[in-house]
Amino acid sequence: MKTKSPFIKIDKISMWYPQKSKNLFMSIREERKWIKAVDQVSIELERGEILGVIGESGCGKSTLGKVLARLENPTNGDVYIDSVSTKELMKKDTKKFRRMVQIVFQNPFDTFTPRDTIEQILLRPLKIHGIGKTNAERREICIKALESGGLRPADEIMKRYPHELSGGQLQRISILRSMLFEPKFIIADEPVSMLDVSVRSEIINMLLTLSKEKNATVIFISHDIALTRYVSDKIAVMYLGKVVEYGDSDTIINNPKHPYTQALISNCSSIDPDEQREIIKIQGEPPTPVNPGPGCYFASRCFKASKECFQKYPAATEVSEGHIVACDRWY
Amino acid sequence: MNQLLEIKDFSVTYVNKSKKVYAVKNVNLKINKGDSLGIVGESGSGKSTLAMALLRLLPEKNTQITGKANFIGKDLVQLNQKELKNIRWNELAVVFQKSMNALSPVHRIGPQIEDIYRVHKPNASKEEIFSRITYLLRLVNLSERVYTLYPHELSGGMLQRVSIAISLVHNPKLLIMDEATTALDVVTQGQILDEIVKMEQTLDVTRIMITHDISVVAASCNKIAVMYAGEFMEIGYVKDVLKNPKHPYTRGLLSSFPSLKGEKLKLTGISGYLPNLSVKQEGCIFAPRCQHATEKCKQEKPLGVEMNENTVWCHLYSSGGELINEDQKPVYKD
Amino acid sequence: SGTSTETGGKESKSDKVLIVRSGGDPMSFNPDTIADDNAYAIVQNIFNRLVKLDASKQIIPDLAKDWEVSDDGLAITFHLKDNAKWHDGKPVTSKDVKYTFDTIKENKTYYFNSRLDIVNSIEVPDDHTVVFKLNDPDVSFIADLGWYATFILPEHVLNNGQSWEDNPASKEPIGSGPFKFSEFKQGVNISLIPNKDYHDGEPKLDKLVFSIIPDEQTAIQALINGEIDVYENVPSSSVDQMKANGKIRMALNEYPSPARIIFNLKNETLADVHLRKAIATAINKEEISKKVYNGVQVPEYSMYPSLIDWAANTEEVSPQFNIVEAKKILENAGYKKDANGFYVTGITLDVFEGSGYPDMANLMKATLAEAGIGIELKVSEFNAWNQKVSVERDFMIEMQGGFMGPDPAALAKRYGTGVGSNYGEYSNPKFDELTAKGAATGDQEMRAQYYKEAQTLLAEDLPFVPIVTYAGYDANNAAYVNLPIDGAGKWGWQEYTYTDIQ
Amino acid sequence: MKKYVTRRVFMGLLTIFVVFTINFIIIRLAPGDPISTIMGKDNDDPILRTALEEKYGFDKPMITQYAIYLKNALTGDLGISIIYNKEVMAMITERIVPTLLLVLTAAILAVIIGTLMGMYAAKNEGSKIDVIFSGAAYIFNSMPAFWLGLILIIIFSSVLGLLPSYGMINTRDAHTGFDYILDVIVHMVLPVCTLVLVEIPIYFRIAKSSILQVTNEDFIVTLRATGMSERKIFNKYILRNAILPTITIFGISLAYLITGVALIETVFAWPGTGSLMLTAINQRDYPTLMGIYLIMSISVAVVMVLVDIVYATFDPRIRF
Amino acid sequence: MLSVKKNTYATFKVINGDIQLKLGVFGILFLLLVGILSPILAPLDPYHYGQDILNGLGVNGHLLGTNHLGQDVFSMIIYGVRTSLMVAVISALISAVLGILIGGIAGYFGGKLDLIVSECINAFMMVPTFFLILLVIALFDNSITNVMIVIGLTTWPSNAKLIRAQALSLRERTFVKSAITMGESKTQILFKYIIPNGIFPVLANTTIGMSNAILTEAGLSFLGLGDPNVISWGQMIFMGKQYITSAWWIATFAGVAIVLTVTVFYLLGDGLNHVLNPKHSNGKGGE
Ligand SMILES: Nc1ncnc2c1ncn2[C@@H]1O[C@H](COP(=O)(O)OP(=O)(O)OP(=O)(O)O)[C@@H](O)[C@H]1O
Ligand SMILES: Nc1ncnc2c1ncn2[C@@H]1O[C@H](COP(=O)(O)OP(=O)(O)OP(=O)(O)O)[C@@H](O)[C@H]1O
Ligand SMILES: [Mg+2]
Ligand SMILES: [Mg+2]
Repeated sequence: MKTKSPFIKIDKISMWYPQKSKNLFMSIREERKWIKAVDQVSIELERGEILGVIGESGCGKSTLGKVLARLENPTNGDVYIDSVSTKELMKKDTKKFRRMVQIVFQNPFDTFTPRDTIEQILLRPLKIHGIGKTNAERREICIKALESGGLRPADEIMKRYPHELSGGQLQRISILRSMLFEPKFIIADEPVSMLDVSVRSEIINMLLTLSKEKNATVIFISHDIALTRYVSDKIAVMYLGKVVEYGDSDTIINNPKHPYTQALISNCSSIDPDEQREIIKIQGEPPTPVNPGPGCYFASRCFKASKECFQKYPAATEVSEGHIVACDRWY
Repeated sequence: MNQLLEIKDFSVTYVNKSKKVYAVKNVNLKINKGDSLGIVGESGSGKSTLAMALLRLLPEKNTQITGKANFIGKDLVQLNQKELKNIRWNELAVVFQKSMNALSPVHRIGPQIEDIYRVHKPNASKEEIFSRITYLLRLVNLSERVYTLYPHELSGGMLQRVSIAISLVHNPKLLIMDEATTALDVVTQGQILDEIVKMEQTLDVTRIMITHDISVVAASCNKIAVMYAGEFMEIGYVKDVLKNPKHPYTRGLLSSFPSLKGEKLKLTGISGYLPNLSVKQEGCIFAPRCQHATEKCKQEKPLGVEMNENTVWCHLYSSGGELINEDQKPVYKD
Repeated sequence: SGTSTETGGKESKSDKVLIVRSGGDPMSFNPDTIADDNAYAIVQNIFNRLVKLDASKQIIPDLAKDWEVSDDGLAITFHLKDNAKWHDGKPVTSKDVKYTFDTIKENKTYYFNSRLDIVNSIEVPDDHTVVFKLNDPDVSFIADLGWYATFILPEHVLNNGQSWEDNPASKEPIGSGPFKFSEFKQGVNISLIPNKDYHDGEPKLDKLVFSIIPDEQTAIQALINGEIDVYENVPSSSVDQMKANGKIRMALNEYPSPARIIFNLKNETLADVHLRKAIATAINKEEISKKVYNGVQVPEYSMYPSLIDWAANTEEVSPQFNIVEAKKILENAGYKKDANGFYVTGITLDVFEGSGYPDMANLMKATLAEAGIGIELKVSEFNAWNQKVSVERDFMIEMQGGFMGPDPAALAKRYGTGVGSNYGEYSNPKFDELTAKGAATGDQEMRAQYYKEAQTLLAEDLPFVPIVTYAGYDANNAAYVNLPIDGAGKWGWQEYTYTDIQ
Repeated sequence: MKKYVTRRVFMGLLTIFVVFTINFIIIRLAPGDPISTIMGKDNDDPILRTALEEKYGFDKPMITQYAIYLKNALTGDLGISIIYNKEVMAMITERIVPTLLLVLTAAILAVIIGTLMGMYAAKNEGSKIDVIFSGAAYIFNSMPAFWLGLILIIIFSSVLGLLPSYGMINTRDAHTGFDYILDVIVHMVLPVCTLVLVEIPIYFRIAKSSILQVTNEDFIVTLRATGMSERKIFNKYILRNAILPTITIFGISLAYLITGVALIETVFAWPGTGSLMLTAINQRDYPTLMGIYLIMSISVAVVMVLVDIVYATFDPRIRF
Repeated sequence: MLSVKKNTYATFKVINGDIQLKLGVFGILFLLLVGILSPILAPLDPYHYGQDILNGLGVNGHLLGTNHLGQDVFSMIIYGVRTSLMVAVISALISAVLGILIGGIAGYFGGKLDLIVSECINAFMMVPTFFLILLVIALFDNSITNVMIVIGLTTWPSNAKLIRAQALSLRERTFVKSAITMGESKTQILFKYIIPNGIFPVLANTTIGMSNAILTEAGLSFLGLGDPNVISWGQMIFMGKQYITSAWWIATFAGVAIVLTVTVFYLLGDGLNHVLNPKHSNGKGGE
């Protein structure tokens, strides 16, 4: 379609975990069962774009994040950044990959080892990657970064241990540390869900500003659909490891086509008490991602499901420019 | 008036080793029959402490409770164990957040509910209990199949529903739900909230909903109380408070929630961090983070200012409820 | 009657039951396959030998009423008692004797087998006469017939094509002794009942029980509590306490088995006789005797156990304790003190656990250190020690005990050139010659002469140093009389035929 | 559940096999052999030694010996004791009964008494009795059992003369029938007391701490909120949940006891496997040693597996 | 008033909670001191065989009497501290290092390796250890070094199990994940993040292991399998056993010394567990 290859190309990436068999010996005989945490996800992103990923708990959002950051090796598929295969890159130059791709985690209280001071925590990665020549130089870099993030007085904060700082401060440090590498691709996995509501906005705004500054591409994973809409340009809706709908964030929120997206958004309450809620009920609990299929994974809970839905996984359809739905009955 | 619960000058202090934590400080609150009150506040603001103290479930050895809590003519603070036993579950029931641990893992669900039912109706027949429970289970959208299952065989959403059903076995007058839907995902939460609202209409219970998510309150309550660092900032009808928040804290809080639809407004939030609850602080507790704070705010605790049926604890307003200084109209800088 | 049927229910209190402590389970009830200390006390009461040892470890008649040695020393003739019967009523004849020793001679794995190498043939002129034809003269052979694994076994029971070990008859032994086998409870006890037809008269007891109590302390408690009656060789530490107990009769029982240290003469350091002499001089035997054995086992200086007094040389003996002298010996021999005041270091002493040996070794280590001789102790469990010392011969000095009676011929078996038990590999042709002469002579005085001379050689060469004698008190319930210990010259050691309640 | 049990049994078998092999190697590598014992203390005849080695097959390569032994063991034939010339299996069966009698009685008494004490202490946490119990638990937990046994013998047997000091039955008066049982019980008192005293603290502590822990669980708070009586909460909910760690500990300590009781058996001259083992070690009675070890491993594995299964029936979360 | 009573109760509980650790720490310090200062504290050389045999308490200036060889019991008890501490520390060290490495590697690297190792650990947990130790010590050399090594080699599984569980949960912790994204290597992570953060339960377990080591050594000595070249309490009991009625002090005080020492280690272990148990350190981040 497009002539120019996209900046980031997630190409049919899958992460299947073997169903845990606790027995070494029996696992050999048993038929392998797979938890398809992420199943053939393909997304293309441009430089500086922000993609929001939403979906129920357990649908594979975090796994997708981990696979993209190569914290887990995907079972299948690859990611290309500027047409460079990250799989190859990982093999050849792991450190370079690490500098290119960074991830911000959900729980700031747990992002740093409790035994080191912030200074040690910040200096280590710089040393590993050979940024700055002397420790003094590296310290300078860190102090500058902290102050730019509003953490003042920086050298006082550097002396503290993680547990002596608040969640908001820690999350800022976490983001700032990731930015030290000037990454091209940032994955933010629910970066504010553990934080007090009142400090969330500042963190979000900081993340947005920094990534704009560095022109980095961001994947923003969240439970909070309203927040995702606020943050992102594009939204991908996941269900049991599959992306079921993808498009501009406003399109997805205002005009969802996939029955699951429709249910999700209708169930999402707003702070506006006047808003008329008309929730779409879907039956049952989300099934486990153990050997799902063969039909549409959502079919068993879908209010629109027909017989065919149970037989073949629906193909992705572009219903309007850049709005893709994996449903045969989206109309 | 059909007042159900009135809390006056209610304080809860944790005494741990040499350290004291003033978790709830001199709060006042009234709840009428049929109300559904949402208490919102950030983590650590004392919401759960308040609820647990009302239920008298805090370990007596390291907590101090003072003040009054009149509940259907009795002061919950002063009740002895026997009186408490009679009130519990019959009149006052609770649903906790951690539904995963809300039931004994080694007993089947049905017998556990039967035991709870028999606490107040020791002679109830099995059939009677069974019919009551299946009725309640259906009310929260569960099949009677769960009766014979163990807790670990249910999902979080189902357990939460079971907990809700259990809380209703004796038709309590007041039901406290502490973060009862927080751990659930959007779809399940939406559905359960919907079920709660409907069920309430059938069963006629008064409900206190504790949460940090204002949208939950917006969707399921008619009144809201905003709590900050152990104190109430603002109490009133959901419609008034959310549409027209008076307290600077409430405003800041609301501006931290982006809206799902409509215009994308810039999120602002509140700068600064929660105060240390181990230190007793003079003046308005929010003053250190408040951009309108005056010297007075730092020295004097604000008294509740009644406006219509809402109450605001803020020095910005006169006792009549007007802004004392129009310039100080709480707006937030961009 | 005669089989081992219980009388049912509780036995009447008036029954005379004697309970003897046993240190462990017997390995087998066939007394001739292996040498087993735990079984030894028991089988002596079930079987007879040609001759036996009395409480003073002298040879006395058993099945043989008398015996004679031919002039050339190549034939020994035993005359059997004619009224001896097996427990099943059949008479004991010389054929049984021949069968027994012939079988042992055929089986290399039987304990007495190699000792029978000296026997050319066994002849039975009549039912009550046995003649051993020897290849070489050896009078000590008679004494050996009174030791382990020489019990006469019934041919008519055992000669059924099966080996003794696998023979079911070995599990329920039939002997000719004063008691019959009744019951064996593994780990608990062995019960014997009296043989009413015993040729030396019916035993006085109604029941003889060997109760298995491995732990010494427990056994002492049991004796004090009256739960057992006989405890042979009580630990010396309890002697005083038991002597003070009116219900217990204590009797000293001595054995010709002195504790000794043996030098490995293949070791360069120890090949020097001066060093050996110095070591021998620096051992405080008095202290050891007093502290470790409470004075029960007394210092031994003779190179042959002084208990066998006719054969022991009490003039030419191992040196007296004298630290100054020991140092002088070393100085004179050219040894030099090192910085810590030691003339010699790095000598190891291998000791096995038990019998107070580690204590003894510790005391020796202390006095040797005073004399400037550095010793390191190596204590192992007996079997490991045995492997190291006797099989691998990997030691410098070792400490051991071991029976050296009742005949001084034992000297040759311990220190003769190339002999199996000569761990230190001592070799002195003169000594070999003297002991050979001693064995070939029937005349006791002559023999004493030869052996005393041999001991003089030992005292000079010091291939070993005797430390203390072996003796122990037998603690017995005072209510019983005619216990084995009382039988010197009259009945066998560990034999209960005449035991009775006062 | 079935799968679970199979898995556990399989693991148990594997363990036994591995342990068995290690054991074979250790025993065979050790210096000394049974031949010395058979030959007697004062015998060093090399011809006799070779003859005996041939007879028992020790001249064969170790691998061959192992293979032969393994093959026989699989068919239930543990061989014949070299020293006692008796079926190892028969010897062990004879001895294992007293050991089990001692161990099981002690373990069951200890678990009951200890748990009751723990329950009491947990209910009255911080009370004088709790402090006394806890203090005593530390002391007895730290006590070498053999030492305690000695002290008990001195007090109750020597000084007071109340109880027999050794063995399982009175040798002098051989009892039968009911008297026999009574006699055995009297003899069991001291060894059982020793074991019980050192085992109680284990159950006391685990019971107390798990009760205290369960008491803080959310579901207990919920049950309190329903107004259910503390008694019922305790008896039905706290206990049932708090018993789980006790089951596990019971298994572990029972397994430990089965093998660790050797010391006590020595002190009290108890005719069990422990003393048999010690003698077998000293005499290097290979078949007996291997047999005991095998049987012990099997007993331990069986206990562990049984306990796991019991645990699974108590805890529905285990069944998968 | 009511609250006063509550207050004292709370204080009592806290002290009760801490008192174990306090007693444990002071106890260990005391033992260490005694161990270091043995030559100064002991009135006599315990390896000296004096003329006073089986003296009673206080006789001839022997505070706790003498044994049959004329050694001063009090001095022996004092020197015995060294042996006990040495056995405790070295065997626990071996056990801890082995356990931490094996468990840490298995837990952190996971996968098939972990399956194999954890099955091995499970199997090892089923091994009757005392029996094994006894066997090895009886059959091979019973030097104190061997005793320590064998105890260490047979007790690591519990440590491995603990650290493996820690590693399993730590490797899912955010700070480990974030260390990976910072480009740290696997070994760096194992030694910098996993082991230091997961070591506390092992520490507490190790003190318990130390008490068990002391008891095991005593048990071996009691069976006559102790090292005669050093003075140990277990051996004193073994030796004193034959004098238990006539010279009760030999075995009795050694037994008391064992009980006290082992108790101190238990107290320390419990105290550590107590303090490290998250349930006791309430209060969220911040403050
Ligand atoms: N290491 C793993 N091994 C096996 N299964 C896993 C593993 N990690 C994740 N899963 C499974 O993969 C699925 C997706 O998990 P994931 O954490 O990505 O969900 P999520 O969308 O991030 O959920 P949440 O919103 O709760 O964070 C889940 O069913 C989970 O159980
Ligand atoms: N047992 C306790 N001892 C001491 N302080 C406590 C205890 N429990 C809670 N606190 C403190 O009391 C304050 C109020 O806690 P509480 O749990 O009531 O807050 P919350 O509003 O329910 O928060 P969340 O939204 O996180 O549930 C917090 O600062 C907390 O740290
Ligand atoms: Mg996630
Ligand atoms: Mg809460």
